[in-house]
Amino acid sequence: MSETLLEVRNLSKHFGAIRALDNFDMTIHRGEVVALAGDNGAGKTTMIKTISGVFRPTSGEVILRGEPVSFSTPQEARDKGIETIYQDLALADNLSIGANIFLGREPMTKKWGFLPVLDRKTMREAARETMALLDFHVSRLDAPVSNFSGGQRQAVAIGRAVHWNAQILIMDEPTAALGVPEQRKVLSLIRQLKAQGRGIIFISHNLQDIFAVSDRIIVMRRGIKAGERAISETTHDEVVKLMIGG
Amino acid sequence: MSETLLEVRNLSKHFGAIRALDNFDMTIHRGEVVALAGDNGAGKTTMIKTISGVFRPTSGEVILRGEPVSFSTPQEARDKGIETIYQDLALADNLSIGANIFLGREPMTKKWGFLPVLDRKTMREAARETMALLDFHVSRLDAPVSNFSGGQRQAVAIGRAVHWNAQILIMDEPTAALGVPEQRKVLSLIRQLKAQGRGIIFISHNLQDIFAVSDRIIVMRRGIKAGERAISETTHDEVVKLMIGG
Amino acid sequence: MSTPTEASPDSGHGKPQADHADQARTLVQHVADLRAWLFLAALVVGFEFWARVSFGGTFILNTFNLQSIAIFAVAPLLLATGQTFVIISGGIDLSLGFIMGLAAVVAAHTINAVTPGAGLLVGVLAGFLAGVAIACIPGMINGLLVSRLKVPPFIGTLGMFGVARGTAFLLAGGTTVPVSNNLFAMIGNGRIWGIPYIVIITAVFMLVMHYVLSQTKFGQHNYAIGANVQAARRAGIDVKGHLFRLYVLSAACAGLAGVLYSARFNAGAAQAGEPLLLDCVAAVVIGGASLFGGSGTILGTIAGALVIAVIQYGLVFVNVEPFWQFISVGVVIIISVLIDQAQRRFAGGRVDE
Amino acid sequence: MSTPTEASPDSGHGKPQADHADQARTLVQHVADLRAWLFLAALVVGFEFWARVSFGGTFILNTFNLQSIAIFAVAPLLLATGQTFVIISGGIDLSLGFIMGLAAVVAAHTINAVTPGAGLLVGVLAGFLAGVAIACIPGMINGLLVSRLKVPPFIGTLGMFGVARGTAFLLAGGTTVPVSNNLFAMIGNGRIWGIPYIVIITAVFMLVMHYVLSQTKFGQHNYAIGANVQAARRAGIDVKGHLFRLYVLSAACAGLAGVLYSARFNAGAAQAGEPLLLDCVAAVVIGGASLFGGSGTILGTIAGALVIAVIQYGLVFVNVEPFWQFISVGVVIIISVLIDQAQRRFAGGRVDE
Amino acid sequence: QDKKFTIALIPGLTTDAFYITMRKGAEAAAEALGAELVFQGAPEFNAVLQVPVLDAVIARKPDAILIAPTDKTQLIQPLKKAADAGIPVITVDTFIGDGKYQTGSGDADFPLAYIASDNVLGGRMAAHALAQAIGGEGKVYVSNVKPGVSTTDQREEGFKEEMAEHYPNVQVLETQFNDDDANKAASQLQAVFARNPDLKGVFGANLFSALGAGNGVQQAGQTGKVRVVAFDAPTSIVDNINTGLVDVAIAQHPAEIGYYGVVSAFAHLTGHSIPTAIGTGFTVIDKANVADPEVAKYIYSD
Ligand SMILES: Nc1ncnc2c1ncn2[C@@H]1O[C@H](COP(=O)(O)OP(=O)(O)OP(=O)(O)O)[C@@H](O)[C@H]1O
Ligand SMILES: Nc1ncnc2c1ncn2[C@@H]1O[C@H](COP(=O)(O)OP(=O)(O)OP(=O)(O)O)[C@@H](O)[C@H]1O
Ligand SMILES: O[C@@H]1[C@@H](O)[C@H](O)OC[C@H]1O
Ligand SMILES: [Mg+2]
Ligand SMILES: [Mg+2]
Repeated sequence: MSETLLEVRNLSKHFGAIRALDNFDMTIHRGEVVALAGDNGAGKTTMIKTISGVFRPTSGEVILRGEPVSFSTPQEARDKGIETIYQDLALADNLSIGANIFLGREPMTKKWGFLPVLDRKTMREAARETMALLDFHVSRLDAPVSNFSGGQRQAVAIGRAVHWNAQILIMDEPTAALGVPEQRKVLSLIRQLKAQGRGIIFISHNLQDIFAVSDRIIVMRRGIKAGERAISETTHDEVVKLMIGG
Repeated sequence: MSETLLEVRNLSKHFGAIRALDNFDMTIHRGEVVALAGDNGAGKTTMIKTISGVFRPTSGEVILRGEPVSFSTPQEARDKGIETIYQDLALADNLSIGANIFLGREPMTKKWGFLPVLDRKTMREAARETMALLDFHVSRLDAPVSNFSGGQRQAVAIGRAVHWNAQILIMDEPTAALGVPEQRKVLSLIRQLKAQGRGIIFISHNLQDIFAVSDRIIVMRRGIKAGERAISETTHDEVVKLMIGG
Repeated sequence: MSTPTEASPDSGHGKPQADHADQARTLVQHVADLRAWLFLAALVVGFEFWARVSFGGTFILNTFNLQSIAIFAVAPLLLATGQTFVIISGGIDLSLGFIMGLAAVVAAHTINAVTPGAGLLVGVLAGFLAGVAIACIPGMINGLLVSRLKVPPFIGTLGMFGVARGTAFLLAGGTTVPVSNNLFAMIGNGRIWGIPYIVIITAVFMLVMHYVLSQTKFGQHNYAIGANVQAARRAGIDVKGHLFRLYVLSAACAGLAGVLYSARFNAGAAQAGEPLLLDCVAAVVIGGASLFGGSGTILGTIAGALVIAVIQYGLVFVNVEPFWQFISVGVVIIISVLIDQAQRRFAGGRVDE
Repeated sequence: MSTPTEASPDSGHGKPQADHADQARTLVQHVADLRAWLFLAALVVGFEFWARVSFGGTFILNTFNLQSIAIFAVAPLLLATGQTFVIISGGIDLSLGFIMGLAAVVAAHTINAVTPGAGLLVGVLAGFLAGVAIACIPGMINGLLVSRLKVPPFIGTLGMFGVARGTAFLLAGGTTVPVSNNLFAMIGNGRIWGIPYIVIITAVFMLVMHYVLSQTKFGQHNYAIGANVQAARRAGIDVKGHLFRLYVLSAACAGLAGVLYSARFNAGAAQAGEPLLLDCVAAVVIGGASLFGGSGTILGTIAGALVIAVIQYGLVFVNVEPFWQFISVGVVIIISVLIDQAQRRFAGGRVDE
Repeated sequence: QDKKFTIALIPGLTTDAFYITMRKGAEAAAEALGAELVFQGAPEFNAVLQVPVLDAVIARKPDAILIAPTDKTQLIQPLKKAADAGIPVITVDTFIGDGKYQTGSGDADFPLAYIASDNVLGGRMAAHALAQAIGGEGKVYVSNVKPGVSTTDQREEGFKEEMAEHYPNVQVLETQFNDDDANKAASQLQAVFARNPDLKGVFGANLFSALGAGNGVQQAGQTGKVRVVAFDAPTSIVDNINTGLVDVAIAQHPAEIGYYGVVSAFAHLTGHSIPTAIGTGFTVIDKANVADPEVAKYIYSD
């Protein structure tokens, strides 16, 4: 079995009386795609936000490459090589695609040989390339992302996460707003990332997509783990049964 | 052929130099589900926002039951029996589910026999029932919708649109965030509405869903109509081809 | 690969509830909603303690102090009430102070003009009417600017700040306008069972405004617009009409404040409300509203206004040096919200994000 | 059923471009970005016209007027610069005026203390340093309150308003503190090629601030935080650290304004910046920023501040009656933004929604 | 001599009955002398706001400037600009430097004249009146606008000096600043009274301080027991004195100040020499004399 990248032990997150996540365990290895499935409100988003430093866990541990970590901000998680695509995108609407991709890690260049300034050209180029990766060919590289369509914005969020060579990628319903060709692109991208040895958490309501790219599936129900299966050893039906607790 | 509910002629919407919608035509009849498909940025959302009074068309006509209409606000569209589920949901995050369902049409009751007050009980009950329709069993009926998960919020938006007995329902990717059982519920709901003689515009990137409920499909590409087919006379492949303009 | 684990299936009901909360936090939340009141209570207790220790007196068990604070709070409260509505909608009204001044001046002139011919009562009624009505004019202009012409509220009402100010001073001839009508003076300074009339008028008015905000469509739409104006518009709310009415309402509150000012001081002054701007916005924010809109209550604002009135009164009462009063008021205002923050965290509503 | 229609397939490239825009609107947009400057130009032309018609004089071809307006604009501009950063981040800083006063007083005291022993130059340097440094202390507290303790900026800085005010008056002993240092006076009132030194200092400072806002990570993060603080945080921006530095920066701007004030008036006064609060926020908003955060530029703010300075100066110059000046300033402020609105609509950016 | 002189009057602030009355007096003089009066000022008593107004006035090159400088130090440099441009400056109501002009010493002796009722003296008169009203002993305090306003600061100063020098049995409590808000001034009076039930009197150092303090006394039910001395005499003061809300008002003579200001400027412009200081007096108004036309003429008219 390949190296363990990330492990989560007994992780809980409560909102007041609501146990959105309750004593949850999971592991991801290098080169592995783990799908997280479950009905609406099962706790998937809460789970990954707790890993990525958005929420502080109520209790439990996150272990990264054998070391216990505790991210109090998403910055710390990013610095340790965890990139996340959030379900609600989390883009700065007033900034361009490039500025969003580089948000928090802006490239600099020197003007007149000495004055450090933002390297907008690099950002623009990277934006064009990253979007093209997903088959989006954008020309309005200086327009704020608020001017783009739902799927285009989804692509920006995906683009941002894949641009940085993170070891661990967390994707919360990345294809929900995408057109058919773009969905396929994203799936093939996931396979590529997997081949490069990254660990990926893939959240989706689309079982077909899950079965197409994942190695393992974890089904959540009301904040707990309802079951875990190797993809090769399970079926759509079994997964649905786990989801609804039947 | 059954009565024409809504007709759109030569509809265009430009954002500055961007022709998001260009000379678009379409018709919806009673008891018909028309799917709107197309790649990201094809102009689907722009199209329906232009019908529902969110955008003013740059040019073109909207004809409702034979009469030309021009909605300058969504209110006017709603008053004429057009309900819309927006891709970006459009919920008032600080209000409860019930308050969102009744937003703009709040029920009133009399306190002490004379003082008109908001009828929160009715709203709460209606919220519970409407959500249950979609298989969401919510107990936190006074919590603001910001406390709910992505799919739960999607359900609120759907619930709001179906609660009012509108003649025309416009649904912009209504199932994108929903779990498998909820997706099915929504599809069966659409069938039910169709049986009641409503006209429905259904936008989705999921061809399976489209083929499961629609009578007709209109494919958009770069703001124009790339093709229109009766579902019974087309295939996934043909639709995809139309989308990518191959 | 790790061994698949199984959770004991949730027996009982076939279909899981999408929502797995209970109602337990409601109580905690209710207390949290009262946080401005709690702080007010703490403040009062603090002054009481201070008064007892420093000179053996009592701060709160003293009806004189209660009356004084209540009267003090009248004008800021009325302005803050209008401001509460506006702030919940995501706007701000900077012109309220001078609309108050304008109303005070017009009420004074009107009463002086009407009383001799028509008598005390008619004079007073005319004054009230004229004061509130004149206030509605700038309110309507604010409303038009914000709703139709999409001028940002800050700028539209800042412009009106100047216009109302100039008009009020022009009408007043740059000075105060003395009123002569004994009934009016009586309303401004009389009391019944120890309660000043203007306090009673204000209390009734606040009750009505509380009703409007919490129990009517107007109030509900106000919250929705403040949270997400796009969503409100798409839901079919007549946002333009609402905003128009909103700014008229807030101006009317200022108008009432102006009339009561004239009654109390027996004179209308154009600058009557000028110093209240920051205090009235602060009252709303201390009361729990966010300047980004979507939240706030009249009850909270009342507590906020009383917090400010109690600090300012109390510091004089316990005899703090003048320049130190500035500092103390500042510190207490900050603390009032710090406690709010701590409670929110404790109540565990929206978290860290 | 309607007949299926077919659009002529998009030949040329196999895969459609997701995005079908061209760059045409950039020019229109650029003009729109200059709208505050356009309005400023219109205003100047208006006054010029008025001056010529009413008394045959010239408004703008008069270096004395230009100098006076430039000097007039120094303090509001410096405060508005700090305020621009804060407003873009979605906050507001109400304490800037009294931080300016505090810095003015401390600079005055310091120069008086240092000059006799260490000479003019060292005295001046010490004054600049002390003024700006002292300003950073309230800035740091504001920063801590807003970033760590999550106090809403309005309340945190309103508290600091009181604290800085009290402290400044305590340090000044309730009066103005005259400075005796000729070099300092020369900086405050001297000129080179007709340009006052303080205008040069301010211009250089604005240039640096323009650079910081538009060309550095700090500036970029500021925009992101103002648009969507959650997104900024998730993108890994150190929001807390940023906000802390932000409020220190804005306080430092006020500190510089205070020092220059003392230089110009040969005295430090605690109330130096008191009347500038509304004007400086208005300058930022007229310059195109939204109080909800996420937009605004230094260039816009400069235009906004100059608009205000030009109106106020111009109205006196053309001899409008004082009370009518209030009205005129109000109307002009509203018009400045109406034009902005009209242009936006014309430029066709974000629309109707 | 057919040149029509333009004389500018710049008050401490424009929204004050005192200065508006001063303007009336100045206009009367201007009309009598065939001069033109320009009246321009800032909305608040603050140097930052007054200086640009001064600059804009200088730009129009009036023949003379009458100004109530908002600070004795801070207005020196800005006024020097006028003097350097050859415009004679006369200060009214307030002064720069030490108020002693044309002495040939100091950098603030360039104005031609200072025409005013001395605010320190006014404060002393208020103290005297209040001390008399309360029988020379007991607790009093000053209700003041806000710190940093030279006129009102000086009144407070004079008030305290007078009490300290001549009324040892009067205890002057902490000053209370009301930000020119009558409501706050009233509340402060009530708080001071609540703490000091033996409070005997209050000095309201300007219009709203007095109006508020008077109302506070009324609210406290102490009318006639806590004595109120007001500075300035706008029309509303008549009522206040008649109803007993205010016991004594110290009226300055703003119309005279304005009148003499214009006359002095005109005299200078027409080549006459003028005195460097003209003191206009005060009138102490109380219930006994408020109806007397000789006194009533000092009520600031609107
Ligand atoms: N901020 C919050 N405050 C209170 N409750 C919350 C909050 N966020 C989530 N919840 C609740 O926690 C539970 C889990 O939500 P979560 O968003 O993790 O679900 P999910 O599995 O991602 O669902 P979906 O598929 O719909 O995105 C839900 O019941 C939700 O209502
Ligand atoms: N407000 C706007 N300003 C400028 N351009 C816009 C705006 N809204 C949409 N567009 C552009 O118009 C085109 C059509 O967008 P629209 O949202 O209608 O696409 P869509 O078909 O709904 O795509 P998706 O499937 O991704 O939701 C896109 O190129 C988009 O970038
Ligand atoms: O009331 C005041 C007036 O009397 C004066 O002389 O200057 C300052 C004002 O506040
Ligand atoms: Mg989710
Ligand atoms: Mg769309």
